[in-house]
This record gives sequence, C-alpha cells and structure tokens, in this order.
Amino acid sequence: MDLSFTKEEQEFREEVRAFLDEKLPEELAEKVRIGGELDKADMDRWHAILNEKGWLAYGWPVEFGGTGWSPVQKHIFEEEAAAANAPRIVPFGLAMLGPVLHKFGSKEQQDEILPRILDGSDWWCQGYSEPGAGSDLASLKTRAVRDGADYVINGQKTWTTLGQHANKIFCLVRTSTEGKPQEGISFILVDLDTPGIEMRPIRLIEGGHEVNEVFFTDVRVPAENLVGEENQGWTIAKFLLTHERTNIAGVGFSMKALEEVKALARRTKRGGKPLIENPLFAARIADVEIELEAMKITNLRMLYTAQTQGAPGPETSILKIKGTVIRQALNDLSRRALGPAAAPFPSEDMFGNAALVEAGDVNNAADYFNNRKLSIFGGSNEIQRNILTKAMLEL
Amino acid sequence: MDLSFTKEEQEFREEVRAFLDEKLPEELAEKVRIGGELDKADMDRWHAILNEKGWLAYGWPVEFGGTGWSPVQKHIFEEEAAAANAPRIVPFGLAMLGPVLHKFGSKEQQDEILPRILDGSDWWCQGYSEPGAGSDLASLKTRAVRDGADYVINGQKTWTTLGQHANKIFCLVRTSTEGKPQEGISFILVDLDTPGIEMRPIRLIEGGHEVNEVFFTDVRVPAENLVGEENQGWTIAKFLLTHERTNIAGVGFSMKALEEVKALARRTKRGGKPLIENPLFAARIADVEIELEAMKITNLRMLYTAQTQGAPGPETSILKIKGTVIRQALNDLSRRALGPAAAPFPSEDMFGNAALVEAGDVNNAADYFNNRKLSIFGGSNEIQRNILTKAMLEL
Amino acid sequence: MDFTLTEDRRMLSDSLSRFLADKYTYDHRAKVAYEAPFHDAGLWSEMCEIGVLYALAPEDAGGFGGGGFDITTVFEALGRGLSPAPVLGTLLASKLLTAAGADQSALLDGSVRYAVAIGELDAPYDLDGIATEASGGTLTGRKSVVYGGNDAEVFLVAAKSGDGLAIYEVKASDADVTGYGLIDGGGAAELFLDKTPGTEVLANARDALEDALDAGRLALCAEAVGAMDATNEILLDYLRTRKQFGVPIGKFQALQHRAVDLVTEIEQARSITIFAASRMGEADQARSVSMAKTLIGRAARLVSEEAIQMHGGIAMTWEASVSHYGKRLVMIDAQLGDVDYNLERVMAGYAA
Amino acid sequence: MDFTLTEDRRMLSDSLSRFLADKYTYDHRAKVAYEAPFHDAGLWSEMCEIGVLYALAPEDAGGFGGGGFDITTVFEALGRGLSPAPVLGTLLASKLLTAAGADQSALLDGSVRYAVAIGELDAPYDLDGIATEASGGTLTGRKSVVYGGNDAEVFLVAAKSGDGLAIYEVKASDADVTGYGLIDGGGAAELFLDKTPGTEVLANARDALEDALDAGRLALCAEAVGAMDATNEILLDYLRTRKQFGVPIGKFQALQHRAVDLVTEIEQARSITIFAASRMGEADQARSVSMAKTLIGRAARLVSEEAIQMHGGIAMTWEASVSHYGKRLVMIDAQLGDVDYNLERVMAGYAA
Repeated sequence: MDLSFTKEEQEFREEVRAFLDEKLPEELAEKVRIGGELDKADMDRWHAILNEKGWLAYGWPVEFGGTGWSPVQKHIFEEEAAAANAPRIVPFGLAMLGPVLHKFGSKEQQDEILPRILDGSDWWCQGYSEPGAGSDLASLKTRAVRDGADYVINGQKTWTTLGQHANKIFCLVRTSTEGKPQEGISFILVDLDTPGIEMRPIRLIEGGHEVNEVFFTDVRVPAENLVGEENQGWTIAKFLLTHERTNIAGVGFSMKALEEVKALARRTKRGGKPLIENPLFAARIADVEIELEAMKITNLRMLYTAQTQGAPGPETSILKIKGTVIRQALNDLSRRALGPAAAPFPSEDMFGNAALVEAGDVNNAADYFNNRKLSIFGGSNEIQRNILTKAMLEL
Repeated sequence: MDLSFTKEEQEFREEVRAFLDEKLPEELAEKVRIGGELDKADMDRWHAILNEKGWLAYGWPVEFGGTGWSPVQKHIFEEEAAAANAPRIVPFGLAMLGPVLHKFGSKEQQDEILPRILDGSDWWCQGYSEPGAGSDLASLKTRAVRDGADYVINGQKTWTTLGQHANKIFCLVRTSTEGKPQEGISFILVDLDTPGIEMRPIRLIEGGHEVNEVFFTDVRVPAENLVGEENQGWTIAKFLLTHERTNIAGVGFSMKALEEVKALARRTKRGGKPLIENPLFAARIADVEIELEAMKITNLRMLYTAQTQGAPGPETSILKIKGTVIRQALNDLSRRALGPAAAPFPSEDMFGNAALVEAGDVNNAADYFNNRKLSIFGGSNEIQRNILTKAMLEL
Repeated sequence: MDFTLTEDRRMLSDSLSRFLADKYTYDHRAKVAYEAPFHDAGLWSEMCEIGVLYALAPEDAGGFGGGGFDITTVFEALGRGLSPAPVLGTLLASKLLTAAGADQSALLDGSVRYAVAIGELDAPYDLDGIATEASGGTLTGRKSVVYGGNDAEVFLVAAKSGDGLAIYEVKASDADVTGYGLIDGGGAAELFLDKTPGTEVLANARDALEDALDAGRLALCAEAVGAMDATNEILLDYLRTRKQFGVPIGKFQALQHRAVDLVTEIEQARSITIFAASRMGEADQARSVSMAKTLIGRAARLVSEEAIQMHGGIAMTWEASVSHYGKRLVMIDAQLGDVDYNLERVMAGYAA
Repeated sequence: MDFTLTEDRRMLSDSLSRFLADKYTYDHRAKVAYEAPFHDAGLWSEMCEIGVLYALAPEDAGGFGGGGFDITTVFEALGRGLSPAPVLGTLLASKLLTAAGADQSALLDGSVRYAVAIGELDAPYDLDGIATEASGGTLTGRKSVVYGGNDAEVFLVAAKSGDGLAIYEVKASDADVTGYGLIDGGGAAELFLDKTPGTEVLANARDALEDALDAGRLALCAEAVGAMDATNEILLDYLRTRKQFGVPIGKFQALQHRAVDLVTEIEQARSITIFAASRMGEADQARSVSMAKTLIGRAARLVSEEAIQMHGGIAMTWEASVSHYGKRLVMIDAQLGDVDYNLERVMAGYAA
C-alpha cells in the first residue's frame, strides 16, 4: 500500500502546474471559477494553447499526435487543470471521435480528420440520443439508407451538446431493421453544412442553451463517411462507453466546489454568526467532504487498476454514480448557503448594482438545477446500476 | 377540516382511561414500559381483565361478544392502551381467527370456538409462512389430503409467533395442485395435541424466543375443521391481509418510544453535557418527531376514511411502511443514546450490581435488532410497495 | 373529526383552480412568470374577484377567512397551478395590517399591491438579525429578496426602533427598488432605504411579525403540497406512457418503489400541513409550523429531484412542465426559513 | 502508487484468514462468542503464534509492524472472520506501552491478556469527561464497557492525575471486575476501582491516549470493511439462490439497485480506511481517522440493515450468519466514538 506518486510522476505534476501557471489566461480561469458561460472563442483559445504545447490530445497515442501519457499522467493533468480552473476540453472530437477513429477508422479517415480536430478546423458534436431512445439507445430510429455512393439520412437526434458551435456531427444511425435492434446500427460522420439538416436550440431548465435538437431530412452523405463496417455501430458505441472513464468521478471539480462551499459558508451569516459555525450546516459539509475524500481514493484505486491491468472494469460505474451524487450535494449546499439570494434568475442583477451575491460567489440555484443533468446524461445512474448489477454483482 | 374528537368520543376516551387507571396491574405496565418479556400468565391475566369488562374482543361485532366499536373508538382504545403501557392483545385468536370465523365460519364453528377465545380456553397461533414461502405465500407446500372423514397434513410451517403458548393453530394448506397456485389453498384449524405435530423454537437475532417452526407428519384432522370451502383459503388470507389495519402504524408505541428517547438523551451525557443539548443528536430526534407528528395525522386521515367509507383502502400500506420506519428510527436513537452501554447481551448484569443502564432504561441494542422484524414480518415493506404500485399508483 | 373542506372553502378552491387552469395555461405561465412583472398583472384583479385575498383576512378585518385552513386552501390551489402571482406578500401584509388594526380594504380588493420586507442579506430568516433602522420618520437599510417587491406599490418594512422592532409603510415611489425575476418564476426586489420616509404602522411588532411569518410558512407548505400533487401526477403519467426497452418505464420495479416512496412523503407532507393549519392561533403555532416547514423542505426537494431523475433528460428542458414544478419545489425551502432554521426551532424546546 | 499489500502483510492476512476459517467455523464462533469468556481462550495462543499481535507493534517495541496498514491488515481479516477474540484491547495496550517505552513482550506473545480502560458511563468517548482519579498510588472510579475486560489479567487505566491524565497498570485480581457478553459477541467488563492499587505507566498521557484511540478507531474501520465484504458475499449468494414468485429474488430490480448501492458504500468504506491508514503518524491523523470512522459508522449500519431487510425473515434468526455480521456491523459504531462524535471532530476544523 502506497498512496504516493513516483518521483517521475511528481516531476510531471510540477511540469503541468508550471505550464498552467504560465499559459492559462487569467480571464478564462476566472470565468470558469465563477461558473460563467464560456463562449466558442474561449474554448477555441484554450484548445489552441494546449495544442501548441502538444497536450490537447492528452488521451491519444503518440502516433496520432497525442501525448501517449499513462493513466496516472492523464489523471494528474486533469487534477491540476481542474485545480487551476482551466476550461474543460470539449470532449466530442478529442475524447470521443478521436479514439473511435484510432480503433475503427480507415487510414484515410485518420489522416484527414484527426489533424483537423487538433488544429481546431473542425468542431464535432454528437448525434446519439433520440426523443424515443434515451437510456434505450438500441431503439434508435434515425434511418440511413444506401443510395448509390451515398447514404440518405432521415430522422431526429437530440441532446446534442454545444452543437451550436459545431460544423460536424458523428451519428449512430439505423442501417438495418433485421435481427436484434443493436445489430442494425452504424456509425457515420456528417458535415453539418449538408442540405436537409436543421439544428434547433433546446432551452434548459435553468434557462441556458447547451444542447440542441438536430433534424435530418433526406440528408445525403458519402458512403465513405461510414466508420468501421456497416452495422458495426453498436460495437463502436459500447467501445466509447467504456473508454476514457478515468475522469468520470469529477473529483477535481468537486474539490473546487467544496472549497467554494466553505468560503461561502464562512462569509454568509445566520443568526448573527458565520453559517459555517452552525453545527447542522457544518455537519452537512463534513458529510460531503468525507464522501469526497473517500471518492478520491476510490478514483485512485480504479486508476491503479487501469494503469496496471490495462483497462478499467465495469466498477468505474461506481465513480459515475457516487461522483455525480457528491457534486450535486455540493451544489445543493451552495444553494442552501446563499438562501433566498440563490433564487434570482441569472442576470446582471446578480452581480450589478443591487448585488445579491458577491462577484466571486458561484454555484447559485441555476448551477444546482443545471447539474441535475450529471446523474441523467452520459448513461443515467439507473443505467449504471443496471450495468453494475450484471457485470459486478452477477445477479 | 376538524381534527378534534366529538364529545361522545372524548367521553369514551375518559371511560377507557379510567378503566386502564383502575384495572391495568402496575407490575404489568412496568414490565411493558421497560421492554421486559411478558410470559403466558401475564398475557392471560390481561386478557381476563379485558374480557371481564367486555372489551377483549374490541374489534368484534356485538353479536359475537364484541364491543361493536366504531373505527374511531377502536383507535382511541388502542391509543390509550399504548399510552398506559398495557400489554398488546395477542392477535391470533382475537384479531385474526375471530374475524375469519365471523365471515367464513360455520354456525357450529362460531358457537364452539369464539367463546373459548374470549375466556382464554384456547390460545391460537398461526401457520401461514413456510421456509420456501415467505413473501410469496401462494407457493406454500404443506399438503392436506382428504382421507375419509379427515384431512392428512404433511409439511412445515415457520415464524409461528408465540406458538409455545398455544394449544391450537390455524393453517393455510395446499388441498389442490390444479390451476394457479392460489387456487388450491385451504384454511384449516388444527389441535396442537394431534399426534404428528412437533413445535421447535427459533432463536431470534437478539437471542429471544418468540417464534417457532411447526412440523406436520401425517397429522389427521377432521374435515369439519375446514373453514369456508375447500380451496377458498386464498380468499380468506387476502381478507385477513386487508382487515384490521387501523393499528398498523403503531403510532401509540412510537409515541412512547419517543418519550423514552428524550428521557434517555436528557440523562445521558456526552462531552460533559446532556446528550439532548448536542445539536446533531437533537436534530436526529426532531427529524423523527416531525415524521411521527405527520404520521399521527396520516393515521387519523385513514381512520376517517374507514369510519366514513366503511373500509380502509390499499393506502394503509403507507402506514405500515412509514410506521415501521419511524419505530425503527426511534430504536436506533435509543441505542445511539446509550452508546457502548447498549451493547451488553441482555442479562441480569444489565440491571444488576454492575448496572450499565438504569432500571427504567429501555430500548437497548436488543430491541433495535429485534425490531428489524417490523419491516419484514406481516408483509415486508417491499411487498407493501408492490401493493401500492398496483393499487394506488396503477403502474 | 372531519378531513373534508367546508363547502365555502371547497368552492373557493374549485374557482381558483379553474381560473388558474383556464387563464394560467402552461405556455402562458412559462412566459409571464419569467418576464417583468413576473406574473400576469392583467389577471391579478380577475383573480382577486374570486375572493382569493378576502379569504386570507378575518371578518373583522374586512375579509371572510384568515384561519389556517383558509390559507392552506388558497395556497394549495396556487401551488397546484404553479401560480407566480404575488399572493404571499398579500398574506403577510394582511396579517400585519390586521395586527395593527389598520384599514386593508385596498389590499384585499387587489387595487393596491403590497410587499412585506423583513429579510436581509445577512439575516434572511431571523428577526434578531435585522439591521435596518428607523429614525425620525425615515428608514435606512437594505431589504433583500422581497417577494413581489418588483411589482408592489407599498412596502411594509420591519425595522429596528429603539430596543424593539416596528413596522413602517414605505411607498415604492419613495424608495430605491431593484426588481428581478426568480429562477422558479415570480418576482422579487432589493429595497434600498437611505433616510427614506416611512410611516409607523405598528410599534412593538415582534409578535405580529412572527405571526405573519408563521402564516407565510404555512402558506408555503400548502403551496408545496399542491405543487407536489401536480408533480406526482405528471410523473405517474410519464411512467405509464414513456417507453424504454419496449415497456413503459413504470414497469421497472426500481422506479416503482421510488414512486411509492414519493407518494408516502407527499401524504406525510399533506398531513403535517393539516396539523400546522389546525394549530394556528394556539400556543404551539410556531413549533407546529416549523415542524411542517421542515418536513416540507425535505419532501419537496426529494419529490423534485426524484421526479426530474425519473423523467430523465426531458426534465432538464424548459419545455417540460416538470422542470418548472421541480424548481418551485426546491426553492420554497429558501423562503421564510429553510430546513435547518426550522429544525432548530423545533429542537429549541428539547433542552428544557 | 500501489494498492496491493506487501508480501509480508499478504501472508499474515492469508494465515489469519485461514486460521479463522478453520478454527472459528460459524457454529463454533456462534457458541463461544456468547458464552464466557466470550471467545475461545484455547485458540488465543494459537492465533498469537501466527504473529497477529506482533504485527501491531513496531520493531523497537519488539514487534514487526505497528503501522496503519499493519493494523488494517489484521483487523480486516478479523472482521471478515467475525472473530470475537479480544485483539482490540491488545492493540490499544501495545500503543500505550510503546508510548511509555515499557516492556510488552508478555503482551505480544499472548501470554498475558491486557485490556485498556478509558471510557466511563458518562464519558464513553471523550477523554475530557474522565472522572476516575489517581491518588497516592491508588485509583478510584468506574470504567465502563472495557472491551476484553472480562478476560484480562492486566488493565491499563486512564485516570486524572493532577491537571492531566496518566495511565496506570492495575491487576485484575486487585479490582472489582464484572464481566459480561456483548450482543454482537465478545466480552467486556465493568471495572470498579475503589482505592485500588495502580502503578503509573505513563504520566501526561493525553497524546498517547488519543493516539491509541485513533489506532483503535482505524482498527474498527478495517474490521468493519472485512465484515461488510463478508456480509455482501452472503447477501449476493442469497439473492442468487433464494426464490420467490418463481425467480431468484436477485432478479428483482428494486433489490438489484439497492445491492449496487451497498457495494458502492463498501468501496467508499474501503477507500476511506486506506486513506486513514495512510495518514497514521501524520499531522492530520486524528481528522483522517474520524473521517473514516464517520463514513464507516453510516456504511456499516446501512449494509447491516439492508442485508437483513433483503434476506427477510431468515435474517431475524440466530441461525443465519447474516444476523451475527449484522449485529457486529451496527455495534462497531458504539466503540471508541460514534458517527456524531467523529463528525464533530471533522467539523472542528471548519470554524478557523
């Protein structure tokens, strides 16, 4: 038993820290810290800085322009980036399509697409879910019918995150209705400029615009845009589901959120005293802090498994469940700490003349409501429990 | 909206209170208060006192020697009896077999059996569950085969509460293997003196003896001991399941338990101060007290439905679920309040020379563990949720 | 014992529910609740004509109600209909004006909109922390998140006066008011007072303020019960109709048992609200109301979070009504005392 | 980073586990754990020969371990095997004797059984409340629920000495000892001291006592992890084999999801125990151990209650092993500081 990092890993951490210290723009970090909305330029800017350093594709093998880092190195990078309030790397091209192309893409696809992800020429988004196929992805209905050298796509996708910034989309589509529903699915790449595509914003519970619906009407896509074989889409989808799960616990984000809650509870008053001196509220904080401290180790244990045994197992679903519950609990505490001042609809009034919260205050009610998504999207916690039931408990 | 009782009901409450004040033996009440074990003589004594007053069969119609009380009167009686630390009335003859005979019994069965329940000549126990048929009662396997004027019974029953005091048992037995499993079940009365019956004690988790296993080997029972028709047993079992559910919330017992927890927390010390002044512990008490206050009203609301509409509906399962959770939470608090002193195995040491708890202290760890049964027996809380899913939520 | 509403209250409840269903349709509500003045001002007088406000005041104050069950009747219907109308401020104002023996006809007929300003940034729930001070006919201080304050003509302001607390009437036009919308719909305001003229309405007003706050807390409990009932109906409907893996998701036992737990909590919430309503005006009013608000705070959050979780992604959208009910249910806890504040009021009796 | 046990510890763990599985079979354990001396005294020296006690002391005290992970290795195996042997008292005694620089060879070879008497009826967890006093070479007071005290030859007693706390050695034969069994197996005693002769082992012993208690708390956490693992295995086996309504009950989704929640809590419990073990001897030892004991207190109770509930009636019987694991898991919380006590130690750092 040894929870410490090796000398090389510690040096690597110093290197990451120095880089973030020097290169992460202060205004970006502050925006992230207060939970402000990053626009496309912000995200492009951070991607470009990382790309210049060669660290943008930190999960990719060296041969494709990645870093070739070990699971522990990736973890250290993610931990330090979160601690420094770096923007999250937009995952659709880098963490999702990239690995799919590494494993299933043709040489042509790899050569053409991967560099454009790195240099920011393309912004990819995801076309997986449909209104009738959420947790039950296999029941998706969007059809792609072969017609000469093309596929013709008809249907609707939804929950397409940051689609408003994208010029490309990768989709799961139905190419066959034979056999089991899973067997007739393919993975295909689509240019969003293609005629017949309409993207509509979805307004979220707290009023923000993060996700979109995408409608396909007779959209013609060249057959060479297929990734892997026709009807191999389910295999690719499952590959993605188990890939890159080291950061799903979101420990770094929760650690930041815990610090914010404590700061807020030190400044907020109840009954004439700082809220943090109220035993009931302090106990609420302590409860979550203890869970988070445990989660850090649970995360490291699974990282160690990935490092020593190649791939993390289904038990990483535990990270998803508990990790999201912890982050949501912290959002809940921030909202409680602010009391009625958490309630104003996000607007200038919050930080303006009639400031209800100080400019540095974060995690108001809007964040709490928005982050209910954490336990729903990316495979709901119910789906994770189903996975664990089969794979870990063997029930 | 009016939560008060009528003048007649209040007068009735005074009458009950006066009776308990005068007739409930002090030593019985004290035994009940400290959670001591009542022996057969104790229970028989209390039954006789009630019978003399004509209140033993307080749930029976007048024509069978009962009180004919309204649901509200029954509730008042139960509430006052719990508050006075009266022993619970042993339910097997009075609350279970009695109503079954009222509805399904022959004139002869009614005339012969009911008076012997009232005067204490018979102590009935219950033969429902089997090792392989707990929640899934319909799968029971104990066979009763018709042979001339008799049924011959073979099989095993379990969880027979207080069977060690009984001379009679009513059983659900399989009389047919045709059709659905529910359709081949009958309800039959058995004299425990009949050759071929063996009763063995089951030692419970905390070490006590409350329940038993009963083994039947070629036990011959006269056919006239059948209640109702052959294969009508499931109907009778279901009738019993929904009958007499007004007291399932156990509100009176929880109210007593809450008072005990508070008394204990006032006397027990932590950090040099009474435990009740510790905000974390006080909050634990308050949480349960609030739930109990709500449960009192929920109970009255369902009582009101029973009073005005004849019978309580499936929503009474809510009383079972929440009522048991509350009582178990109170047991948990008593155990916590005592700390390490709750741990000694029940023995004389607990109240003897090296007394760890004062003679009046109750609800130690043994009670906590024993009362885990509340959410399991009598239709587990999972079964109650299944019932509510169908009958109330219509899912 | 009688758990039915009186004929009068049943009629009021029906009228108000029908009014909200007809006039505050889901689409209409979703629009007006989030744009100034954060309710439909044009419908205010129409709603008042039903008698909603008169039901909140006793007869000798010009109303025809004012009891615990009058309050719960009105607010349960408002909650079921997810109304953003600023009725809570009216209730508090009526309680204060009644205590002061002041005329409140313009309040009750709906012609003048009042808001009550008690909480402050550093003292959102407790009267002891009030820093706003009265001196020589003027008030100085800041009142925060004054419900309905964005659209009020008159404020009743709680302020320190000598050793005690008093209530002052302040005209909106005399004060610096910054209105804004709330995340769960409806409006509020920051009220900045800087030697702002105020007329004393009631001196030694601590008891009257606590009483008004208790009434407000009870109202919020009833509103939550109404909103929980509506949320539960939406959820059950969704569980019956939404299919995944070829069956309605309501067939999955894990969801079934969670749905059962929700109705259990809702019935407990209904019960404790009835209990608190029955104790209004009694010696244990404060404790009973705090019991109710504590249980409601927990139950409403649970119902919100579970209804959203069981809906899945669709509940994360503005378009889904469950998201708006969900927001309201959670935010009710932050009004007039949250779970911890009320739990401490319940615990306060233990030490003795 | 390395989450595997060293070879030495793995061997010790295997030997101890094998010993318990062979010698403390379920039936044997169920018998001896509840009858004086509440463990199998005949097996004590056999267990000591494995090196279990030496693993609890550092080399310069005559042992070959004494670190956080030595403690967790031993106690996790004891927990998995549901051992009633009084090893906790040995651990505490070893810590105190090490701090005193006293010879502990008779303790570590198992030839003399020690018990450590710290808690009192009115101060079960905190050192500040100790009322037992030392004066002129004698001790007066009462020590309550002294684990293993029923079968100890020597007591190490914490008592007030002037302004501070000191540790005294008291012979069992000199004191009034009432032993008894515990509901979850194993024994304890009330120790009545009335001008009972005692030899000072260590003066100014507060830090040493806190350190020993921290070690004890860590040990209890590890014991709980072992017992939770065993309970979970018993539960999963039952869910796979017990049939109701024609299918194994493990096919019911409501139970599946609850079983998943249990393994999640168990993994978190394992993690926080590893964390606490890694912090032994560091500045944040006390806080880390209290974090672990808090989480363990909650998790162990949840695992106990849920495993019992999902077993149904059979878990209510003495015959079922899950009932004995369930009792142990719940009662661990009451040893050396419960959830609330430890939570307050964690919170204590916040005010600063």
